[in-house]
Amino acid sequence: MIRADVVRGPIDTAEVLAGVGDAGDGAALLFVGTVRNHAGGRPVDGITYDAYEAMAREVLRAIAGEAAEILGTERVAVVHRIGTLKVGEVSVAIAVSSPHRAEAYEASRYVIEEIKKRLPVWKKEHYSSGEEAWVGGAVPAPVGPADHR
Amino acid sequence: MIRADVVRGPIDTAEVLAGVGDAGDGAALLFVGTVRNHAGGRPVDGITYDAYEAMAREVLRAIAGEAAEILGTERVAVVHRIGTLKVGEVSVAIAVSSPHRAEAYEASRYVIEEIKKRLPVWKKEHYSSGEEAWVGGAVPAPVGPADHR
Amino acid sequence: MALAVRTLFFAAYRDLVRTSELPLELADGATVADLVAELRSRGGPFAHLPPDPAVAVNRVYASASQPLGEGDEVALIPPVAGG
Amino acid sequence: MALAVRTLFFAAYRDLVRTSELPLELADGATVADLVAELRSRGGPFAHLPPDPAVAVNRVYASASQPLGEGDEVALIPPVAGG
Repeated sequence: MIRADVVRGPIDTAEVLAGVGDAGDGAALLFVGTVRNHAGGRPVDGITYDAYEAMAREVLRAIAGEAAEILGTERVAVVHRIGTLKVGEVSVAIAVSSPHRAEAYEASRYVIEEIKKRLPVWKKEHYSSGEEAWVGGAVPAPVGPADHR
Repeated sequence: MIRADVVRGPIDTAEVLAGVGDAGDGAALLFVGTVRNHAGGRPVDGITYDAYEAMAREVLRAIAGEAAEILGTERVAVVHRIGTLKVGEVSVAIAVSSPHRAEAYEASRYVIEEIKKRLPVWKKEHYSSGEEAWVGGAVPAPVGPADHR
Repeated sequence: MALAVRTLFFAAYRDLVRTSELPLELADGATVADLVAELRSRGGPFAHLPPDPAVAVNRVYASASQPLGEGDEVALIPPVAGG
Repeated sequence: MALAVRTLFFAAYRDLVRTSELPLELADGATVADLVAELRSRGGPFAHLPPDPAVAVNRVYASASQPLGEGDEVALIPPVAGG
Protein backbone atom coordinates (compact mmCIF):
# COMPACT_ATOMS: atom_id res chain seq x y z
CA MET A 1 0.00 0.00 0.00
CA ILE A 2 3.05 2.29 0.37
CA ARG A 3 3.43 4.50 -2.71
CA ALA A 4 6.68 6.28 -3.61
CA ASP A 5 6.96 7.78 -7.07
CA VAL A 6 9.17 10.11 -9.06
CA VAL A 7 7.10 11.49 -11.94
CA ARG A 8 7.59 13.88 -14.88
CA GLY A 9 3.99 15.09 -15.26
CA PRO A 10 1.71 17.14 -13.00
CA ILE A 11 0.82 15.73 -9.59
CA ASP A 12 -2.88 15.30 -8.76
CA THR A 13 -2.82 15.98 -5.02
CA ALA A 14 -6.43 14.88 -4.46
CA GLU A 15 -5.63 11.54 -6.03
CA VAL A 16 -2.50 11.14 -3.86
CA LEU A 17 -4.62 11.84 -0.77
CA ALA A 18 -7.48 9.57 -1.84
CA GLY A 19 -4.99 6.74 -2.34
CA VAL A 20 -4.16 6.53 1.36
CA GLY A 21 -7.72 6.75 2.70
CA ASP A 22 -9.07 4.03 4.93
CA ALA A 23 -12.36 3.75 6.78
CA GLY A 24 -10.52 2.54 9.87
CA ASP A 25 -8.54 5.76 10.15
CA GLY A 26 -9.71 9.10 11.41
CA ALA A 27 -6.91 11.43 10.42
CA ALA A 28 -5.32 12.08 7.03
CA LEU A 29 -2.69 14.68 6.28
CA LEU A 30 -1.61 16.03 2.90
CA PHE A 31 1.54 18.11 2.47
CA VAL A 32 1.88 19.98 -0.80
CA GLY A 33 5.12 21.64 -1.85
CA THR A 34 4.83 24.18 -4.65
CA VAL A 35 7.20 26.33 -6.63
CA ARG A 36 7.46 29.78 -5.05
CA ASN A 37 7.55 33.03 -6.99
CA HIS A 38 10.63 34.22 -5.14
CA ALA A 39 13.86 32.85 -3.69
CA GLY A 40 16.43 34.68 -1.63
CA GLY A 41 14.65 37.92 -2.43
CA ARG A 42 14.77 37.37 -6.22
CA PRO A 43 11.65 36.92 -8.37
CA VAL A 44 11.47 33.40 -9.79
CA ASP A 45 9.58 32.20 -12.90
CA GLY A 46 10.12 28.49 -12.45
CA ILE A 47 12.35 25.67 -11.33
CA THR A 48 13.94 22.73 -13.12
CA TYR A 49 14.25 19.66 -10.93
CA ASP A 50 17.02 17.26 -11.91
CA ALA A 51 17.34 13.83 -10.29
CA TYR A 52 19.45 10.72 -10.10
CA GLU A 53 16.22 9.02 -10.97
CA ALA A 54 16.92 5.36 -10.22
CA MET A 55 18.43 6.21 -6.84
CA ALA A 56 15.73 8.81 -6.06
CA ARG A 57 13.05 6.14 -6.43
CA GLU A 58 14.91 3.85 -4.04
CA VAL A 59 15.54 6.60 -1.47
CA LEU A 60 11.93 7.78 -1.67
CA ARG A 61 10.72 4.22 -1.14
CA ALA A 62 13.02 3.89 1.89
CA ILE A 63 11.80 7.17 3.39
CA ALA A 64 8.17 6.15 2.88
CA GLY A 65 8.86 2.83 4.58
CA GLU A 66 10.43 4.57 7.55
CA ALA A 67 7.42 6.89 7.76
CA ALA A 68 5.12 3.87 7.76
CA GLU A 69 6.93 2.60 10.84
CA ILE A 70 6.33 5.92 12.62
CA LEU A 71 2.74 5.89 11.43
CA GLY A 72 1.94 2.34 12.40
CA THR A 73 0.09 1.91 9.10
CA GLU A 74 1.26 1.38 5.51
CA ARG A 75 -0.92 4.26 4.36
CA VAL A 76 1.82 6.53 3.05
CA ALA A 77 2.04 8.04 -0.42
CA VAL A 78 4.79 10.37 -1.62
CA VAL A 79 5.19 11.66 -5.15
CA HIS A 80 8.00 13.96 -6.30
CA ARG A 81 7.91 15.63 -9.69
CA ILE A 82 11.01 16.35 -11.76
CA GLY A 83 11.50 18.42 -14.91
CA THR A 84 10.67 22.09 -15.41
CA LEU A 85 7.86 23.51 -13.24
CA LYS A 86 6.21 26.91 -13.31
CA VAL A 87 5.42 29.00 -10.24
CA GLY A 88 2.55 27.49 -8.26
CA GLU A 89 2.99 23.99 -9.70
CA VAL A 90 3.26 21.10 -7.26
CA SER A 91 6.74 19.65 -6.80
CA VAL A 92 5.95 17.18 -4.04
CA ALA A 93 2.86 15.69 -2.41
CA ILE A 94 2.92 13.61 0.77
CA ALA A 95 -0.20 11.90 2.10
CA VAL A 96 -0.48 9.82 5.25
CA SER A 97 -3.45 8.31 7.02
CA SER A 98 -3.63 6.96 10.55
CA PRO A 99 -6.04 6.37 13.41
CA HIS A 100 -3.79 8.67 15.45
CA ARG A 101 -3.24 12.28 14.44
CA ALA A 102 -0.01 12.69 16.43
CA GLU A 103 1.61 9.95 14.37
CA ALA A 104 0.17 11.37 11.16
CA TYR A 105 1.80 14.76 11.79
CA GLU A 106 5.09 13.16 12.82
CA ALA A 107 5.26 10.83 9.83
CA SER A 108 4.33 13.54 7.32
CA ARG A 109 6.97 15.87 8.68
CA TYR A 110 9.53 13.05 8.68
CA VAL A 111 9.02 12.46 4.96
CA ILE A 112 9.55 16.08 3.90
CA GLU A 113 12.55 16.55 6.21
CA GLU A 114 14.23 13.38 4.93
CA ILE A 115 13.53 14.38 1.32
CA LYS A 116 15.39 17.62 1.95
CA LYS A 117 18.27 15.76 3.61
CA ARG A 118 18.88 12.85 1.29
CA LEU A 119 16.77 12.62 -1.86
CA PRO A 120 19.16 12.92 -4.85
CA VAL A 121 17.22 15.72 -6.49
CA TRP A 122 18.51 19.15 -7.45
CA LYS A 123 16.85 22.35 -8.49
CA LYS A 124 17.85 25.08 -10.87
CA GLU A 125 16.00 28.33 -10.26
CA HIS A 126 14.99 30.38 -13.28
CA TYR A 127 14.95 34.02 -12.20
CA SER A 128 12.71 36.62 -13.79
CA SER A 129 15.93 38.43 -14.76
CA GLY A 130 16.74 35.60 -17.18
CA GLU A 131 19.57 34.26 -15.04
CA GLU A 132 19.48 30.78 -13.53
CA ALA A 133 21.39 28.88 -10.86
CA TRP A 134 21.55 25.53 -9.12
CA VAL A 135 20.38 25.86 -5.53
CA GLY A 136 22.75 24.65 -2.85
CA GLY A 137 21.17 22.30 -0.34
CA ALA A 138 22.01 19.55 2.11
CA VAL A 139 25.01 17.23 1.97
CA PRO A 140 23.71 13.68 2.43
CA ALA A 141 25.48 11.61 5.07
CA PRO A 142 27.15 8.35 4.00
CA VAL A 143 24.83 6.02 5.89
CA GLY A 144 22.18 3.48 5.01
CA PRO A 145 18.51 4.40 5.31
CA ALA A 146 18.14 2.50 8.59
CA ASP A 147 20.67 4.78 10.25
CA HIS A 148 18.59 7.82 9.40
CA ARG A 149 16.02 6.98 12.07
CA MET B 1 -8.49 35.64 4.04
CA ILE B 2 -9.01 33.56 7.20
CA ARG B 3 -11.91 31.15 6.74
CA ALA B 4 -13.73 29.47 9.65
CA ASP B 5 -17.01 27.72 8.89
CA VAL B 6 -19.47 25.37 10.51
CA VAL B 7 -21.44 23.67 7.73
CA ARG B 8 -24.24 21.12 7.41
CA GLY B 9 -23.36 19.69 4.01
CA PRO B 10 -20.38 17.69 2.72
CA ILE B 11 -16.93 19.30 2.88
CA ASP B 12 -14.96 19.61 -0.38
CA THR B 13 -11.42 19.20 0.94
CA ALA B 14 -9.77 20.15 -2.36
CA GLU B 15 -11.70 23.41 -2.37
CA VAL B 16 -10.68 24.15 1.26
CA LEU B 17 -7.04 23.56 0.32
CA ALA B 18 -7.24 25.58 -2.89
CA GLY B 19 -8.67 28.51 -0.93
CA VAL B 20 -5.47 29.04 1.04
CA GLY B 21 -3.01 28.71 -1.86
CA ASP B 22 -0.62 31.52 -2.64
CA ALA B 23 2.19 31.76 -5.16
CA GLY B 24 4.43 33.30 -2.52
CA ASP B 25 4.22 30.23 -0.32
CA GLY B 26 5.98 26.92 -0.77
CA ALA B 27 4.23 24.68 1.72
CA ALA B 28 0.56 23.88 2.19
CA LEU B 29 -0.87 21.37 4.61
CA LEU B 30 -4.34 19.84 4.64
CA PHE B 31 -5.66 17.90 7.63
CA VAL B 32 -8.76 15.80 7.04
CA GLY B 33 -10.73 14.23 9.87
CA THR B 34 -13.13 11.48 8.87
CA VAL B 35 -15.66 9.29 10.63
CA ARG B 36 -14.06 6.02 11.63
CA ASN B 37 -15.75 2.63 11.33
CA HIS B 38 -14.94 1.74 14.93
CA ALA B 39 -14.69 3.38 18.34
CA GLY B 40 -13.49 1.83 21.56
CA GLY B 41 -13.50 -1.55 19.86
CA ARG B 42 -17.13 -1.26 18.71
CA PRO B 43 -18.17 -1.15 15.04
CA VAL B 44 -19.64 2.24 14.16
CA ASP B 45 -22.02 3.10 11.27
CA GLY B 46 -21.99 6.86 11.65
CA ILE B 47 -21.81 9.88 13.93
CA THR B 48 -24.18 12.75 14.63
CA TYR B 49 -22.39 15.99 15.41
CA ASP B 50 -24.36 18.45 17.54
CA ALA B 51 -23.12 21.99 18.10
CA TYR B 52 -23.80 25.22 19.93
CA GLU B 53 -23.65 26.66 16.48
CA ALA B 54 -23.36 30.41 17.12
CA MET B 55 -20.62 29.89 19.69
CA ALA B 56 -18.87 27.22 17.60
CA ARG B 57 -18.49 29.72 14.75
CA GLU B 58 -16.97 32.28 17.12
CA VAL B 59 -14.60 29.77 18.73
CA LEU B 60 -13.54 28.40 15.35
CA ARG B 61 -12.84 31.92 14.11
CA ALA B 62 -10.75 32.60 17.23
CA ILE B 63 -8.77 29.38 16.81
CA ALA B 64 -8.10 30.16 13.14
CA GLY B 65 -6.90 33.64 14.11
CA GLU B 66 -4.52 32.21 16.69
CA ALA B 67 -3.21 29.76 14.07
CA ALA B 68 -2.61 32.65 11.67
CA GLU B 69 -0.37 34.24 14.29
CA ILE B 70 1.67 31.04 14.53
CA LEU B 71 1.75 30.79 10.76
CA GLY B 72 2.73 34.35 10.07
CA THR B 73 0.18 34.43 7.21
CA GLU B 74 -3.61 34.76 7.12
CA ARG B 75 -3.84 31.69 4.90
CA VAL B 76 -5.84 29.48 7.23
CA ALA B 77 -9.10 27.72 6.43
CA VAL B 78 -11.01 25.46 8.80
CA VAL B 79 -14.40 23.92 8.14
CA HIS B 80 -16.28 21.70 10.58
CA ARG B 81 -19.35 19.77 9.52
CA ILE B 82 -22.29 19.06 11.83
CA GLY B 83 -25.29 16.79 11.42
CA THR B 84 -25.29 13.05 10.74
CA LEU B 85 -22.26 11.66 8.91
CA LYS B 86 -21.59 8.17 7.58
CA VAL B 87 -18.33 6.28 7.99
CA GLY B 88 -15.61 7.80 5.81
CA GLU B 89 -17.29 11.19 5.50
CA VAL B 90 -15.23 14.27 6.32
CA SER B 91 -16.04 15.93 9.66
CA VAL B 92 -13.30 18.55 9.62
CA ALA B 93 -10.82 20.00 7.12
CA ILE B 94 -7.97 22.32 8.05
CA ALA B 95 -5.78 23.96 5.40
CA VAL B 96 -2.82 26.24 6.01
CA SER B 97 -0.25 27.73 3.66
CA SER B 98 3.06 29.33 4.54
CA PRO B 99 6.50 29.98 3.14
CA HIS B 100 7.82 27.95 6.08
CA ARG B 101 6.87 24.33 6.55
CA ALA B 102 7.70 24.23 10.28
CA GLU B 103 5.09 26.91 10.95
CA ALA B 104 2.61 25.18 8.64
CA TYR B 105 2.85 21.95 10.64
CA GLU B 106 2.66 23.78 13.95
CA ALA B 107 -0.34 25.89 12.97
CA SER B 108 -2.26 22.97 11.49
CA ARG B 109 -1.70 20.88 14.59
CA TYR B 110 -2.71 23.81 16.79
CA VAL B 111 -6.08 24.08 15.08
CA ILE B 112 -7.06 20.43 15.49
CA GLU B 113 -5.83 20.29 19.11
CA GLU B 114 -7.77 23.45 20.05
CA ILE B 115 -10.88 22.14 18.30
CA LYS B 116 -10.72 19.05 20.49
CA LYS B 117 -10.20 21.17 23.60
CA ARG B 118 -12.75 23.93 23.21
CA LEU B 119 -15.05 23.81 20.19
CA PRO B 120 -18.64 23.41 21.52
CA VAL B 121 -19.39 20.39 19.34
CA TRP B 122 -20.53 16.98 20.51
CA LYS B 123 -20.79 13.62 18.84
CA LYS B 124 -23.20 10.77 19.22
CA GLU B 125 -21.84 7.50 17.91
CA HIS B 126 -24.25 5.17 16.12
CA TYR B 127 -23.02 1.63 16.69
CA SER B 128 -23.66 -1.19 14.26
CA SER B 129 -25.52 -2.92 17.12
CA GLY B 130 -28.22 -0.25 16.88
CA GLU B 131 -27.18 1.42 20.14
CA GLU B 132 -25.95 4.98 20.30
CA ALA B 133 -24.14 7.16 22.83
CA TRP B 134 -22.75 10.65 23.31
CA VAL B 135 -18.96 10.52 23.38
CA GLY B 136 -17.25 12.04 26.39
CA GLY B 137 -14.52 14.52 25.53
CA ALA B 138 -12.63 17.47 26.92
CA VAL B 139 -13.86 19.92 29.55
CA PRO B 140 -13.19 23.43 28.19
CA ALA B 141 -11.40 25.78 30.56
CA PRO B 142 -13.14 29.04 31.58
CA VAL B 143 -10.73 31.39 29.82
CA GLY B 144 -10.81 33.74 26.86
CA PRO B 145 -9.28 32.67 23.54
CA ALA B 146 -6.17 34.78 24.12
CA ASP B 147 -5.31 32.75 27.22
CA HIS B 148 -5.26 29.56 25.22
CA ARG B 149 -1.97 30.46 23.58
CA MET C 1 -34.69 42.72 42.05
CA ALA C 2 -34.73 39.74 39.71
CA LEU C 3 -32.56 38.80 36.77
CA ALA C 4 -33.92 37.01 33.68
CA VAL C 5 -31.56 34.76 31.69
CA ARG C 6 -31.88 32.12 28.97
CA THR C 7 -30.34 28.75 29.78
CA LEU C 8 -29.31 26.46 26.89
CA PHE C 9 -28.75 22.70 26.98
CA PHE C 10 -26.88 20.61 24.42
CA ALA C 11 -26.15 16.98 23.62
CA ALA C 12 -26.14 14.76 26.73
CA TYR C 13 -27.46 17.58 28.94
CA ARG C 14 -30.35 18.26 26.55
CA ASP C 15 -31.20 14.55 26.47
CA LEU C 16 -31.08 14.51 30.28
CA VAL C 17 -33.36 17.48 31.02
CA ARG C 18 -35.45 16.97 27.86
CA THR C 19 -35.31 20.59 26.74
CA SER C 20 -32.88 22.71 24.79
CA GLU C 21 -33.77 26.01 26.43
CA LEU C 22 -35.15 27.20 29.76
CA PRO C 23 -35.86 30.78 30.86
CA LEU C 24 -34.78 31.38 34.46
CA GLU C 25 -35.31 34.14 37.02
CA LEU C 26 -32.42 34.60 39.42
CA ALA C 27 -31.71 36.97 42.27
CA ASP C 28 -29.82 40.10 41.33
CA GLY C 29 -26.08 39.50 41.62
CA ALA C 30 -26.42 35.78 40.86
CA THR C 31 -23.34 34.03 39.51
CA VAL C 32 -22.84 31.07 37.19
CA ALA C 33 -22.55 28.86 40.27
CA ASP C 34 -25.88 30.19 41.60
CA LEU C 35 -27.55 29.37 38.29
CA VAL C 36 -26.24 25.81 38.34
CA ALA C 37 -27.34 25.38 41.97
CA GLU C 38 -30.79 26.72 41.08
CA LEU C 39 -31.08 24.26 38.20
CA ARG C 40 -29.99 21.28 40.31
CA SER C 41 -32.41 22.23 43.09
CA ARG C 42 -35.34 21.77 40.69
CA GLY C 43 -34.86 18.05 41.25
CA GLY C 44 -35.80 15.25 38.85
CA PRO C 45 -33.38 15.00 35.94
CA PHE C 46 -31.97 18.44 36.79
CA ALA C 47 -30.51 17.00 40.00
CA HIS C 48 -28.35 14.81 37.76
CA LEU C 49 -26.58 17.78 36.14
CA PRO C 50 -22.98 17.96 37.38
CA PRO C 51 -22.28 20.42 40.22
CA ASP C 52 -19.53 22.22 38.27
CA PRO C 53 -20.20 21.94 34.55
CA ALA C 54 -18.42 24.01 31.91
CA VAL C 55 -20.57 27.06 31.22
CA ALA C 56 -20.52 29.69 28.48
CA VAL C 57 -22.03 33.11 29.07
CA ASN C 58 -22.92 34.91 25.85
CA ARG C 59 -20.85 32.35 23.93
CA VAL C 60 -17.65 32.76 25.98
CA TYR C 61 -16.48 30.18 28.54
CA ALA C 62 -17.03 31.55 32.04
CA SER C 63 -15.86 30.68 35.54
CA ALA C 64 -18.31 29.57 38.25
CA SER C 65 -17.87 32.91 40.04
CA GLN C 66 -18.79 35.08 37.03
CA PRO C 67 -21.80 37.35 37.80
CA LEU C 68 -24.70 37.16 35.38
CA GLY C 69 -26.49 40.07 33.73
CA GLU C 70 -30.04 40.69 32.52
CA GLY C 71 -30.73 38.82 29.29
CA ASP C 72 -27.56 36.71 29.37
CA GLU C 73 -27.43 33.57 27.23
CA VAL C 74 -26.05 30.89 29.56
CA ALA C 75 -25.13 27.52 28.03
CA LEU C 76 -24.26 24.38 29.96
CA ILE C 77 -21.48 22.74 27.97
CA PRO C 78 -20.99 18.97 28.23
CA PRO C 79 -17.45 17.70 27.58
CA VAL C 80 -16.76 18.65 23.96
CA ALA C 81 -15.84 16.18 21.23
CA GLY C 82 -15.35 17.99 17.95
CA GLY C 83 -12.95 17.10 15.17
CA MET D 1 44.72 -5.79 -11.89
CA ALA D 2 42.37 -2.98 -12.87
CA LEU D 3 38.84 -2.10 -11.87
CA ALA D 4 36.30 -0.62 -14.29
CA VAL D 5 33.55 1.61 -12.88
CA ARG D 6 30.96 4.03 -14.26
CA THR D 7 31.05 7.54 -12.81
CA LEU D 8 27.88 9.66 -12.94
CA PHE D 9 27.58 13.44 -12.67
CA PHE D 10 24.44 15.45 -11.89
CA ALA D 11 23.28 19.04 -11.73
CA ALA D 12 26.11 21.46 -10.89
CA TYR D 13 28.77 18.75 -11.22
CA ARG D 14 27.48 17.75 -14.65
CA ASP D 15 27.51 21.37 -15.77
CA LEU D 16 31.06 21.70 -14.42
CA VAL D 17 32.65 18.67 -16.12
CA ARG D 18 30.32 18.84 -19.14
CA THR D 19 29.40 15.17 -19.10
CA SER D 20 26.86 13.04 -17.28
CA GLU D 21 28.88 9.83 -17.34
CA LEU D 22 32.52 8.81 -17.48
CA PRO D 23 33.97 5.26 -17.50
CA LEU D 24 37.05 5.00 -15.28
CA GLU D 25 39.76 2.40 -14.73
CA LEU D 26 41.11 2.27 -11.19
CA ALA D 27 43.70 0.13 -9.43
CA ASP D 28 42.34 -2.95 -7.71
CA GLY D 29 41.33 -2.10 -4.14
CA ALA D 30 40.59 1.53 -4.99
CA THR D 31 38.21 3.35 -2.66
CA VAL D 32 35.71 6.15 -3.15
CA ALA D 33 38.43 8.60 -2.06
CA ASP D 34 40.82 7.18 -4.67
CA LEU D 35 38.21 7.68 -7.38
CA VAL D 36 37.64 11.29 -6.38
CA ALA D 37 41.40 11.91 -6.28
CA GLU D 38 41.78 10.33 -9.73
CA LEU D 39 39.02 12.56 -11.12
CA ARG D 40 40.49 15.73 -9.65
CA SER D 41 43.97 14.84 -10.95
CA ARG D 42 42.62 14.98 -14.54
CA GLY D 43 42.84 18.76 -14.20
CA GLY D 44 40.74 21.32 -16.05
CA PRO D 45 37.17 21.49 -14.72
CA PHE D 46 37.69 18.19 -12.86
CA ALA D 47 40.16 19.95 -10.57
CA HIS D 48 37.23 22.08 -9.40
CA LEU D 49 35.30 19.12 -8.05
CA PRO D 50 35.30 19.21 -4.23
CA PRO D 51 37.87 16.98 -2.48
CA ASP D 52 35.23 15.21 -0.38
CA PRO D 53 31.90 15.21 -2.21
CA ALA D 54 28.94 13.06 -1.24
CA VAL D 55 29.13 9.86 -3.26
CA ALA D 56 26.67 7.05 -3.89
CA VAL D 57 27.88 3.60 -4.87
CA ASN D 58 25.24 1.53 -6.62
CA ARG D 59 22.59 4.05 -5.48
CA VAL D 60 23.52 3.98 -1.77
CA TYR D 61 25.42 6.79 -0.04
CA ALA D 62 28.97 5.64 0.68
CA SER D 63 31.84 6.82 2.85
CA ALA D 64 35.14 7.97 1.34
CA SER D 65 36.86 4.79 2.57
CA GLN D 66 34.43 2.39 0.90
CA PRO D 67 36.24 0.00 -1.50
CA LEU D 68 34.90 -0.12 -5.05
CA GLY D 69 34.08 -3.26 -7.05
CA GLU D 70 34.11 -4.15 -10.74
CA GLY D 71 31.19 -2.55 -12.58
CA ASP D 72 30.14 -0.27 -9.72
CA GLU D 73 27.94 2.73 -10.52
CA VAL D 74 29.54 5.64 -8.67
CA ALA D 75 27.64 8.92 -8.54
CA LEU D 76 29.00 12.25 -7.34
CA ILE D 77 26.14 13.88 -5.48
CA PRO D 78 26.04 17.69 -5.24
CA PRO D 79 24.22 19.11 -2.21
CA VAL D 80 20.62 17.93 -2.65
CA ALA D 81 17.62 20.25 -2.85
CA GLY D 82 14.45 18.23 -3.32
CA GLY D 83 11.01 19.05 -2.01
